[in-house]
Amino acid sequence: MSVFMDLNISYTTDRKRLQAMIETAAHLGYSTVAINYTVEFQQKKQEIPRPKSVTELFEKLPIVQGKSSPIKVVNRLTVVTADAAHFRPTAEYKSFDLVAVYPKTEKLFHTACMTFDVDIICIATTEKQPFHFKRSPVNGAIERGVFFEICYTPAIRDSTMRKYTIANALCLMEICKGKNVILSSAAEKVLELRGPYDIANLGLVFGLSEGDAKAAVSTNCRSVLLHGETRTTAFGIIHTVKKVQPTTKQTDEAEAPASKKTKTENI
Amino acid sequence: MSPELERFPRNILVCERSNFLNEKSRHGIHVSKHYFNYKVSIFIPECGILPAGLSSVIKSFNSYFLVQKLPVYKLIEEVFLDEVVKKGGFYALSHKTRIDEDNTIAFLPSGQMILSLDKDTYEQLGLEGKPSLYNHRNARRYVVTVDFTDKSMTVGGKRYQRVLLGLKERVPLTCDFLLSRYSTGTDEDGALQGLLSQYSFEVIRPAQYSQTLRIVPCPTLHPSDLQGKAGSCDPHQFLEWLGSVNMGIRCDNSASDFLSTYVCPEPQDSMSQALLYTITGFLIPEDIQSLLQELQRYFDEPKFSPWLSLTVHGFVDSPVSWGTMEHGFLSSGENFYNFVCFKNQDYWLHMATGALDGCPP
Amino acid sequence: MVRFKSRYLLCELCVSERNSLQLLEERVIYHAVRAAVNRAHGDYGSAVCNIGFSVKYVNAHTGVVLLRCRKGHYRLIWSALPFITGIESRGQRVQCFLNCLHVGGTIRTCQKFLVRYSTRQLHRMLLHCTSEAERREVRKAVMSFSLKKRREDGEEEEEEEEEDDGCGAGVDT
Amino acid sequence: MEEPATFERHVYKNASVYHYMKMSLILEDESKRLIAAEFKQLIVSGLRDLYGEIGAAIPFDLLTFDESTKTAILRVYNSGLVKLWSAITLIGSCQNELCAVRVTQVSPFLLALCGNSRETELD
Repeated sequence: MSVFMDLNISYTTDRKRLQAMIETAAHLGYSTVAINYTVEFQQKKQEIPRPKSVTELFEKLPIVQGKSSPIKVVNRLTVVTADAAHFRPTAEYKSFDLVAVYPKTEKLFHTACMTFDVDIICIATTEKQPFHFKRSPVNGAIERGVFFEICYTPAIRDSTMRKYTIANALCLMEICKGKNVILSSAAEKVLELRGPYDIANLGLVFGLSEGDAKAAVSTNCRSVLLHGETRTTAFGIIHTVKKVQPTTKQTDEAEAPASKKTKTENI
Repeated sequence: MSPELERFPRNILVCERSNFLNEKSRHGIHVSKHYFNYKVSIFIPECGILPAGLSSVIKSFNSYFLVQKLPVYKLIEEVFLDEVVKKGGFYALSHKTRIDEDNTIAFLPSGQMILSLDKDTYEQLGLEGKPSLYNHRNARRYVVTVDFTDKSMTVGGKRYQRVLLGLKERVPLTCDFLLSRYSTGTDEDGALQGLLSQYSFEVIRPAQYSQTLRIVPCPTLHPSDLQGKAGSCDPHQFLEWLGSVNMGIRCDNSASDFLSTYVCPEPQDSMSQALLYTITGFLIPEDIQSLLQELQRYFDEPKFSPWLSLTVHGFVDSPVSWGTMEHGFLSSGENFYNFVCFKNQDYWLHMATGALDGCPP
Repeated sequence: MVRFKSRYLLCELCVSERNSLQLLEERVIYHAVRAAVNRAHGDYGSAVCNIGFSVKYVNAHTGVVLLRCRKGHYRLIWSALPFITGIESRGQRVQCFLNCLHVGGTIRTCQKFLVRYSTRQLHRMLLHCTSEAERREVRKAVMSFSLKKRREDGEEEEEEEEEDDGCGAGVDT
Repeated sequence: MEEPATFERHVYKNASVYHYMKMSLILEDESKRLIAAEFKQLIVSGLRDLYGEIGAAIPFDLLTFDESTKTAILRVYNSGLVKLWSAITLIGSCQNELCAVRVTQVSPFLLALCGNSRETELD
């Protein structure tokens, strides 16, 4: 078991709100959160935001409830896409600690599972999954160490979305058998966040077993972070051993040249 | 309907009944083996103020230390190990670490060190341990037990060096600690004070809180009827009632009430008043032991109440419950015991632990 | 490829007015069951109904309905069926209730049960017949499919004639 | 006077028929007051939304509700625990206002709820 994480806190330009959300997450006992930037491609032209550095947001990070260490904040990019051409792992992707993709079509879901260099594949929660999950891509993703994400905030907001969330989650669980699933909030407001034990229990409703549900807010999230790290460190071939200190931000930047070399291999 | 949504975590309750005067009675062992105690609460029916005897025992409870950012290896360095840890009566528990998330460290008075580690730390540390009971699919947590009183663990020996080196250089674990030492009277705390002086620490007295309850309905207890088969309430009902008293839960409900249908178990009496006295802190078993002894003497003089109760809660994040038995959290992490002492020196002992823990001894 | 285990609920739609059975359609039954599950089991029930739930077969003459759902969920759906009190079809509301006859793992076992059940029903009807003509009718019906059964030995295509095509189609899927 | 007891030991496994939950309600408008019956109604409607009428019929007791801190202790049969808990998690609004119910502890023993070392600071 590892520390609890919420790998999806929606980015908002409202700095106060973002701060409040991270403070609440720390209060609820999450040791790591990811600020999520979503890009949706309507036109071909895409613009990927630069992630805000955490130091801009907080001078001093809030302390996690019941612990003596401050919360760790990472950045994450979610690419919502209906066309494989929209997913282009450019240098801009590298400035994020985590990259997620939300495939809108079955074909894209397949490619995302099998080839895309991502850490997380999002499962629809605001609409009925427009396709059935197939065993081969799901197993492919599990083998590659890519995780499926189910967000619970839509289920809090609205009854219809709640039905979709549960149905889509149950569908996924039938195929993946509870492996490689993470549960996160996708919260936009403070009151949409829930505590880790509550979410572990909610996982049972999504068809996870008790152990898998707890792993979905802890251990699995850690694997996602590690997967994200290997992505930025050239597929894990080059791996810098860091002393366990919350100063990862700087080391990541120092590694940037190493990852640039391998950029071309991504395609 | 949907069986997967009707499951619930396991719970275990062990009940014992014996007499304090019985030579074979194990109450002493149970108390002394429950190392890390967070809260003690005494419930005395028909009593208004704490008797002087009890109050002086509580006053003599050991203070404890809260040390910040203490490297674990400091506790196993040669001098400290010989002077303090191996001498016995030394308790240490990492503070602000959660048993289901972080590395948790405990030093038992028996000279053992328990490390409950996540997989990464375990692998880096390279000490032999066993997978935790609270694992799922793949082992993510390991428990390492190092017995410093073992012959092969002599200071300077190969195995000792390995442990020291591991904690000093490979994985320099550092965390806040709660420390306490049972002082035997002689001043031998030199080593402990020496260590503490290097770090920021505070000495804390156990906090006390007293409350007098008025007109409490209470279940009638018969010392011989532990299981509640002869008409009195069963152990769970009793513990539930005790909890309700502790938390000021009303039990004047009826079965048709909207809010709550909780009622005091039958057959019941009513007591005009009752004393609820709680002590919180990092309480060592020796102190609880003497408190229990004092409670036994309570009935030396004639009293109105036929029984009294003592509840001891362990730290939910302690890596052990009784002895070296592993303890975990899952969703609640309870580990507590409760004595009901009767006039004739009979007692009931209820012991409960967390969902995946072993059965209490 | 591991297939998902299903459960089939064989139900009988009971109405006061036999003619109203003609209004039955798969879509109508589907929505009635969905609505009942939603009411009885809320959003969770609805979500469960989204997965692998379908109306496999409806017989507008006999009122026989065959529902399919995932093995793990059949109790949930089954428990909602008693709460169906009426069905809305073509602007008309039909008072009815669903009587679950059999729960099977395959369509085949449901069919076998249906045959036995129908035979029993006909025998019962025989006792209630008033005129000789009626009695003859029923006897003929009983004979017809029990004979057929002996002849085709295990090939469950019998029941009252209408049953055949419908159930046969069900097996293919 | 009864005879001194001879040793007796029993192990109860899953004999507690209830689970107890401690929780607090967080409202957007912190000054807003709520009475116990309203709080229970909020949870019942949460159950009805997620688990329908059968869910709304899950029996549970609101043992305490502190109106000033909006903290409550609930008692529920073991079989209803997961459903009640998940319904509480998904409660998102209370009287047309955003809210969250945060569960702080769940235990099969009511007594354990008053001795949670995670809750209080020692220093």
